[in-house]
Amino acid sequence: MSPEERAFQERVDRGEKIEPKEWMPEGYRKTLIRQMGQHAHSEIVGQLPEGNWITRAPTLERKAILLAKVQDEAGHGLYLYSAAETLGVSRDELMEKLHSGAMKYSSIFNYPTLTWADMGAVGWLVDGAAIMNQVPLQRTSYGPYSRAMIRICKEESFHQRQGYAIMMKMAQGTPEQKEMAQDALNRFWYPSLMMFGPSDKDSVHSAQSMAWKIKMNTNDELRQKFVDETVPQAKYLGLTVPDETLKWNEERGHYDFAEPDWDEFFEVIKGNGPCNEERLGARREAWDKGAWFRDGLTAYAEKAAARRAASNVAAE
Amino acid sequence: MSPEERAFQERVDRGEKIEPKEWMPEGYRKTLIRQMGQHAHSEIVGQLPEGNWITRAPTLERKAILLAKVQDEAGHGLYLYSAAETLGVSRDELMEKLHSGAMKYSSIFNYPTLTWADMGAVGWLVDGAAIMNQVPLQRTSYGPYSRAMIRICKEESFHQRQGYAIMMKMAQGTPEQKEMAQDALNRFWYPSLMMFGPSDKDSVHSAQSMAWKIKMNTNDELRQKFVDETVPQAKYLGLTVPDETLKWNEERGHYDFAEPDWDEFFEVIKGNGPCNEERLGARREAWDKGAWFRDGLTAYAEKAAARRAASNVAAE
Amino acid sequence: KTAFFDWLCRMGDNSLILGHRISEWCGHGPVLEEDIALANTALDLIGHTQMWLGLAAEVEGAGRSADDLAFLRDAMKFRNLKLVELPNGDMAVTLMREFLFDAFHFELLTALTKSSSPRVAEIAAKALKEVSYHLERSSDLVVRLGDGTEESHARMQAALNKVWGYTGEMFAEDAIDDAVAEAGIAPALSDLLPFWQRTVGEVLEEATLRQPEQRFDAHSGGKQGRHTEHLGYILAEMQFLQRAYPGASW
Amino acid sequence: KTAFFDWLCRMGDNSLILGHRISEWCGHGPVLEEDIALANTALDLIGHTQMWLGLAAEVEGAGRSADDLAFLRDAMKFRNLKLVELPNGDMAVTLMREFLFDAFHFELLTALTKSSSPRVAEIAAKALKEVSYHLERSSDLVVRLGDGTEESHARMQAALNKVWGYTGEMFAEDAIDDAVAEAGIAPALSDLLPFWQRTVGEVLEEATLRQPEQRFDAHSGGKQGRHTEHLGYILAEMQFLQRAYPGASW
Repeated sequence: MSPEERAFQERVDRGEKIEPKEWMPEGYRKTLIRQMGQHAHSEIVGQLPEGNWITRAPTLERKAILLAKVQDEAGHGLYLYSAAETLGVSRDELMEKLHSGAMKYSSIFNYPTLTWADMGAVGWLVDGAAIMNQVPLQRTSYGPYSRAMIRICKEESFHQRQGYAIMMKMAQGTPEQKEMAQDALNRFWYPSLMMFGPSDKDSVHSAQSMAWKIKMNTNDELRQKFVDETVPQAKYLGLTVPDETLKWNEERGHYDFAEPDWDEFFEVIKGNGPCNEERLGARREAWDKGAWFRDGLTAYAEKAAARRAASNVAAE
Repeated sequence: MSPEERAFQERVDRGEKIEPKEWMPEGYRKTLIRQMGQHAHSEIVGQLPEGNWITRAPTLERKAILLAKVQDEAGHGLYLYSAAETLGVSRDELMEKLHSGAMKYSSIFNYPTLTWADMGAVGWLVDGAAIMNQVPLQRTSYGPYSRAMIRICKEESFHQRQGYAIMMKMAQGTPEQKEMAQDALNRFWYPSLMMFGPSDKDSVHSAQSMAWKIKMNTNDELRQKFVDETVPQAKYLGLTVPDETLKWNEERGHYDFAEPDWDEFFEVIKGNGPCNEERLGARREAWDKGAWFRDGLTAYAEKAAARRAASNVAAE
Repeated sequence: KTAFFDWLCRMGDNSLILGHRISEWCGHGPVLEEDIALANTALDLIGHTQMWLGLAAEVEGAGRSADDLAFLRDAMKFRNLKLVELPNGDMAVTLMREFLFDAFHFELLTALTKSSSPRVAEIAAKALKEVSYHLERSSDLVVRLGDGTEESHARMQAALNKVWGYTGEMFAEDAIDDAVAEAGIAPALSDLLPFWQRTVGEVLEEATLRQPEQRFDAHSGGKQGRHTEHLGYILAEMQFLQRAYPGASW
Repeated sequence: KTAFFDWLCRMGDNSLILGHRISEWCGHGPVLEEDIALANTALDLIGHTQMWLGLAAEVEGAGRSADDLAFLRDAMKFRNLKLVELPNGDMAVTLMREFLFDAFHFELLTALTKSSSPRVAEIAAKALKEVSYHLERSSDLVVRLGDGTEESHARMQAALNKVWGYTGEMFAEDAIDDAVAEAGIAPALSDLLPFWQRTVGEVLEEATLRQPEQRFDAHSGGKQGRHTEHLGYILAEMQFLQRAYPGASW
């Protein structure tokens, strides 16, 4: 470790925040860009599965709540891209990497939303898992990232409660609604567990990321915490978690549970999930079809600047 | 009149059919092309207002009937373009004139179909008016046109009965269905009367067309016939024709009725109808988006012909 | 009173259908800021819908709720302008449609803050704050894109030509408009026209766009329940759950 | 018996949803002959739907009709393949999707003419006549467009790549398939695979198209009621009138 690196690590260890202009190891910067970019991409791709039900929301109130949520997600994307930009990478560069497939987004968004109950399940489970990941990141070592996380976490926990409220309505509703609620849980349970990533035993970057406080907990820790919190919630809803092996382990003080199908996980990552093509296709199309719009704004800004300059000259 | 023209007129007067390769006055040819082309265009544009309800037809049976009807209309278009081609104008040329706006289609198709009852009203009134126009044209002087009309009329009267059956169901259905039926009649009554064209007093080409037996009756005659037949049908349905002046005239042996709003007619013809842009836009788009398809088939046909020629040479 | 109910439905249905159309963009905007702004605009409009249709349901007094009005009426009973139900097209159409409506909406709500009905005045005041921002944003974008690249200019001009014939309906008065105007509930729509024309004229000029020569009132009837063919598809989608699961609670 | 009902719904739903998709082309085809052929194909498929769902309703014996099954089930209860609910895309996608299904449909119906259920055999015999023609037509067009211009070739290849991952579901057997196969009602789907592969292989070769390397069974679940996001929109549109006017007669 070079003296600079040592000093850097000591600052991190002391819980100091690293700020944009300060020295940081290249690996730290790169890992952060990857992680924050991926997180930002997830927010904007994450608009799609929920956007899918906005036009079909069953009441005006639910429609408004869902719109507000999707708007928040786009907002989170904006915070995160801005935070990533402090590391010297532009939003357009990151977008380009999303569209080319060079950067990923959370694979959960490659699953379809098939019934209204999925709006509940996504809020409850997917946002729930996201919060589990994000809460510790409020204490992450990189200042802008930490501050973005603080803002985001506040909104996410609101989203999760709204999702749970939808599930409650569905689980206590008509037999058809209850069936949809159970089906949504069946479909989203394992993909939600996958959101924490493979077991740390198989994760290469984890140790370094944890030392840098880019990652605050192991994947398995967070997954266990998620299961421990979610199972009682499911019981309260009167729904059955689709895992026959699920059992409270008195000794461990945790639930024992089945691992998700990691083959499926890697298939989805590779692009073979149910909606990979739709999701990335939708984003690419939005970007391509929006080119004239972005170009138009840029051209106007340039003209306006030129006009201002000219009138300044004239005024002199 | 030249001797040729006189001989031609005598043949027409005797009720002989004129066939494609035979001599005919240029005006006769031109008028026929315009009339048959316009009729053909009407058939294919006419697919759109009804196509609008195929995916929303209320029963499988109704869906099948509507599909069969729209298919028939495309078929009629095909007969008529083929008949027109015997006069030395290609289908593509006619299409091009449709898309450029140089040729028209029946302005009735610029009105929207807003409820399922419109499928009834279109069949009953629009096909009804079309038949009124077409039945006499079975005796028109141009052979291919006459034969096309004979085939078409058979199917159209079938369509009209199906339309009337839909109206019957609606008029005898729930209050909402009855309301839709009445509303459909309200919206389609005057546009149907317009289908016969302005009063003959204002029609320039009529006299010559009638002498040539391209046109068999005056517009006003046909309109009167339509009203006389349709009013009792409306009564039987328990619906009210939206014309307060409508009254049986014992002396004339006909119904007196109000003229449609001819200003509206000319506005629609000019392109300001409710759906002109949608209809023509849909056809243009279909044509433009289909270019690669048509080109592909042509290219294959050429390659296949070349391959056959080559293998013939090889076989010699 | 029937007139008041009908008029409130017009207000609510305009917000609902325009909000629906704009919400179709969610996640598909040309740039992240637009995704946010479009979702926000749709959200505002759905909020207004809740207020207008809520009041409409009260005024009707037949035990229907705002949701019943939104989700259980078929197209013939909808009272929105044809303008707001037009398909989104590209962003140029979406924006131009919104701008032309915003400019009207702003004048209308401004006048409504002085409504003889305190409830109407209250809703209008709330909505006006948001709609002022809508108008600011949409006119700004119309200017920038109109005076942007050649392509953005051409698209904005094409969009303007496309929707222009639907704008006249905003100012077309019928017996219902007359009745609410007489009761002091709402302004005479024709009184708003010069203000709208001025705003639109100024913005289009700055945007280097040409006001179309075609009639601006070619298409109407939406307010009386005679819509375009598009509305039926909107409703089929929007109302599916309420129709498929009658009586369920969400 | 439940298996038989479910299996009949699969047959009927495939026809219904593919028929629906194809009918979306009405009036928008690339050439008049296609308008006719597409409407005709959709018509045939709706006819098959009436027969299959009619029999399903009988077998169920719960007083439901074919129309009830078509118009009053929500997406989770639909049993069609994901392949047939994919959006139409351009004509290349529509055609390729149809060809890959036709080639399967033809083999399936051929086998079903020897079903132990005389009713099934009878329906299959009727449908087979039409489906033979569908296959003839779609394979002919795949060849001509695949071996047409550079653009038509590229489009057909892109279409093939797009839908390929959905074809495996046609041959994926579950307990229901096993049950009807055991009862002699239907063939084992896996037995049809080699025939399908041969037809598809030959046609693609003649069309100068490359069989994709990706898995052909990447996407499944439709037969068990887990669909793509597209089906919900299809049903919202298709079922609107029956949902909005329950109990009405049409």
